[in-house]
Amino acid sequence: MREIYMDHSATTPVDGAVLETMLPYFREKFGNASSIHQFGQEARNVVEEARERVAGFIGAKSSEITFLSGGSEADNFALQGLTSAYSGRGKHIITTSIEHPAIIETANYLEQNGISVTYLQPDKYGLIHPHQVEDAIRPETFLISVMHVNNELGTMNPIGEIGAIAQNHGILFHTDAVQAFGKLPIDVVAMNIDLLSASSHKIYGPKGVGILFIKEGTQIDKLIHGAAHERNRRAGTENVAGIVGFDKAVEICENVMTEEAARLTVLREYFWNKIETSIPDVIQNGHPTEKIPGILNMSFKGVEGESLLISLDMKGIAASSGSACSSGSNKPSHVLQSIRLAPELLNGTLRFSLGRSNTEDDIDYTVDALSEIVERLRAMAPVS
Amino acid sequence: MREIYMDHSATTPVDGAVLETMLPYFREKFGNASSIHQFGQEARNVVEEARERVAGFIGAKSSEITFLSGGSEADNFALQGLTSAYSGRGKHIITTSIEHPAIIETANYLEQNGISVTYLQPDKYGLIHPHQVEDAIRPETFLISVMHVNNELGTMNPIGEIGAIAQNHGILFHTDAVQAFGKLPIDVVAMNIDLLSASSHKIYGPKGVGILFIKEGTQIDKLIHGAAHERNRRAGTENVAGIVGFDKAVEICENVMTEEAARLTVLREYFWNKIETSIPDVIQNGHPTEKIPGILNMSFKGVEGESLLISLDMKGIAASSGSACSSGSNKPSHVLQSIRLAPELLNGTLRFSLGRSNTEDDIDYTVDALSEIVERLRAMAPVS
Amino acid sequence: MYSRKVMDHFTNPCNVGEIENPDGVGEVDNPTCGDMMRITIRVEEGVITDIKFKTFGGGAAIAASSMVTEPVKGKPLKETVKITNKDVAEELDGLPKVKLHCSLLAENGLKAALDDYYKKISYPYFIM
Amino acid sequence: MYSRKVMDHFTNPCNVGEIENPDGVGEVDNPTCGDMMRITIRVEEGVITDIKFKTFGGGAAIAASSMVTEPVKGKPLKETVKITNKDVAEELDGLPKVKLHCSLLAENGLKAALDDYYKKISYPYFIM
Ligand SMILES: Cc1ncc(COP(=O)(O)O)c(C=O)c1O
Ligand SMILES: Cc1ncc(COP(=O)(O)O)c(C=O)c1O
Repeated sequence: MREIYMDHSATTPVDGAVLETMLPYFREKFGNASSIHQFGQEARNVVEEARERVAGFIGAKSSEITFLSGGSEADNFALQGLTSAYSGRGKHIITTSIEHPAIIETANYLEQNGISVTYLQPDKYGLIHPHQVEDAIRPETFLISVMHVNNELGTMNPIGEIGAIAQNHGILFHTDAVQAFGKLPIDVVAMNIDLLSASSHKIYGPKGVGILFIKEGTQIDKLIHGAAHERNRRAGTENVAGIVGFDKAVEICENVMTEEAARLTVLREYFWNKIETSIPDVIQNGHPTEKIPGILNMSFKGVEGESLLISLDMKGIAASSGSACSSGSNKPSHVLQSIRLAPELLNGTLRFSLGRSNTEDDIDYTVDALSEIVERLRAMAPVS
Repeated sequence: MREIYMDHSATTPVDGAVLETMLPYFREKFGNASSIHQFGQEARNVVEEARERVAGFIGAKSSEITFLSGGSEADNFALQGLTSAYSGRGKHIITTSIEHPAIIETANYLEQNGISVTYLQPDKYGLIHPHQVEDAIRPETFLISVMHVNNELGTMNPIGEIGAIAQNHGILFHTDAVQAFGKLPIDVVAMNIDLLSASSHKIYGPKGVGILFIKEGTQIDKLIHGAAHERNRRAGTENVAGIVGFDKAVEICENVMTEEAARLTVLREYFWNKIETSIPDVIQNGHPTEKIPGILNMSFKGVEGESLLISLDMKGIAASSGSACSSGSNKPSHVLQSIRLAPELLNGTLRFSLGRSNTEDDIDYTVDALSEIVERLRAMAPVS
Repeated sequence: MYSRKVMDHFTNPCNVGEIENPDGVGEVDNPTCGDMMRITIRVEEGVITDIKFKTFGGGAAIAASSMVTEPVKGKPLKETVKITNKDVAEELDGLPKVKLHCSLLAENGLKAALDDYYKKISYPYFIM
Repeated sequence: MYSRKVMDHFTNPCNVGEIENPDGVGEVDNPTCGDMMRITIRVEEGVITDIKFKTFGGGAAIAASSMVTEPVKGKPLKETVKITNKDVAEELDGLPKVKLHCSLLAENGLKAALDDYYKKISYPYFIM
């Protein structure tokens, strides 16, 4: 059977060149980067080279990059670490209602511990407007955390403008850039970003690696305490092979990012045009222009999302309803609720996230399958 | 040049069969284990199989195993997560002065936040006696955390007895078993362990993976909040390839553990006998009998440890002074200070940790090199 | 995620559709997840001679709908009344925990249809 | 971790040893890391004609010891007085931050030896 993977926002396959680069670091160059012998120094060197490249990719200094286990840890480290360091001084955090659970749940946890949190509501496209951020600022606000690109809708927030507001008010600014990193140009200096989260497995790198960028001079407590790894920011033996893989994945993004973005934009438009002409009663979600190329989020009237997904899966097509993380739960996505999607559409939403492997041919196959499936399921549904 | 790796307590090379098992999970079976399509379900299944095996290996249920990024995260999760869940109820933790920094630094951090901590001092062999634990218990004690095997000395604590004391007093018992797991039989039920940390890269598995065993019914807050991964215990896309590798590494340990322990015991005795007969003024540290087979910790009078290490390294021999993690710092190891090693020996200590690759021949070569090096460095030292 | 049996019933559900002029109609929904079900039955001399369902819902809801209708056809009403969501889930070789409520939808749909029939014939016994 | 130059000096240090009946002896130690150094010098007509060191310490300490003695031989005392630990670290192509104090040990060792010499000849100038 044909296999078409259109769930690149959930995770990506490791690029062939990335895996190739990683291989020697499992069995030959396997040293602990903290050891002073040659095995250790070899590991130390590649970790520092990786730090250098990743830093350069977002306009940071290498000393500002902390390697850790992924996007969720980065988000937790940012929110918990700053809250701990600012305890007694800062009591209010501004974030949004469309953040990834790694931010929302952490903010909820901090709320239980005496921090107050404002969750800004996006407009119907999933966009957060800079004036909303400005209006929410209070004297005791110490942190603004707004995601760069929303993982369900692909909507892109005006991070540079929000960063400028934060800076004007002397407030820290964190952005969860897990879905933007490697897909859009990011410059932490120009955008006034103080902290930024990114994850390797979303950009054809291995799972289990990520970074938190922490601007020089920022006071932050550790989340994972212990030995003085990562310039005393994050304890734990460095995942050398993972970091080397992340490094290579970033290098590839540097090279292909612009051209891939253009290709995926064309592909997504092609996809949507075909859908619109072959399937009735479907709308596209997300911002019409402010969005990343790869994501196409659609709601089908009168069809349930999971049934769609399973049916697609049986035809070898991998997509997602909302985020991968909320699958297995029955609640409609908090993002779709935040954009106030009509109730009858909430449960009929699919996210296709295109990536390097996808072709026009994949889309033809998918739309054919999808229109057949939608028709079948609609026929099965009671008329309401 | 010959390469002899004798730093297996710092990290180990990934076993060939382990890497083999991991490979398909980078590019082919790369799904996000939370996705409901086949790519995701394939990943989900192997993660659950791994959980099953790892649980079985220590007599736990699979629902009691949380996968995470390594030993340091496991230790932090245990201490911080319990402290948060018991806030208001428990105010005192008992641990030891010879724990890994992942415990000591976390305990220090908790102390800054109003928890009081007792750091038990070991005897001169690095052993913690059960009665010390019992004597330190206060009404407000909610947690005892004592490491199973010390990473510098190899000394093995009487975990079962300490677990029994904890249980009698209705106090939680955590053990950092990073250096014991895969080397000694562990039964969490028989030993009354409530929480246990282990790390993959110490047992010929990949770096960046570990577990925290959490006994059913234990109240613990998350350290890394977010999506409901790992039965809502630890957010973050699962490192599937890493977990699969850890699984395979555990399987191999199951098969070779007993016989490898016997082999390493013989090898270590051979090593020590050769040292004693070829190098004057050297003592062995750690417990004479209660220790794991692989570790040989020695102090050389009148020689500085780093010089020894560098000189060995130039001959292709990788060893460590104290723990890998404290290298780069100048402070003598807190473990050696805790066993009250004579000041003139503190700085002349080496740890050799033997593993699967080491042979008698390696030891012959090492002892020859070592005696030459010690002689040269002693000649260079001022007579004091 | 789902058992083979759930997948079979999802792919080829039995008794999909709607009976014209049915003797009983059950319409139920689950407000939390938005699932909806409509069951129509034909009853002749105390026996369900035909049953059809329409369901809006996920894999479990559709499979459970199919599963609840299957053993009912040709059975006396009295027996079908005893079918519970546990039976349905078991017959499907189990359902994921978070999807168990979908089998409840099926049970309730069937009961609502029976109920409607009893109401119509003014039988003094209500199931729901 | 260390520069090539540090490694060279560590492997083949210059001027290791002890001068018999020296004109100046410097003995210094670093209590935090336990490093110790002993420098002996021979001085003839205001010029250091021989210098030897013995050091207990890590790679940086030994390399710095070697490096501090090297340029001194044959130099007038007045010039050697100006050597600082910064010079030593630079000459070694840099040292890791945590090891910088080792170059201070070398500077202090040399100064202690010069000091001792000045004391012996009752010169009214003390360096330390
Ligand atoms: C006893 C002990 N605990 C914890 C750790 C930390 O484990 P990891 O390096 O996987 O974070 C180590 C090793 O570094 C260790 O030896
Ligand atoms: C926006 C966003 N933030 C955070 C995460 C979490 O990243 P990770 O899976 O690496 O923990 C994800 C993806 O899962 C994401 O899409």
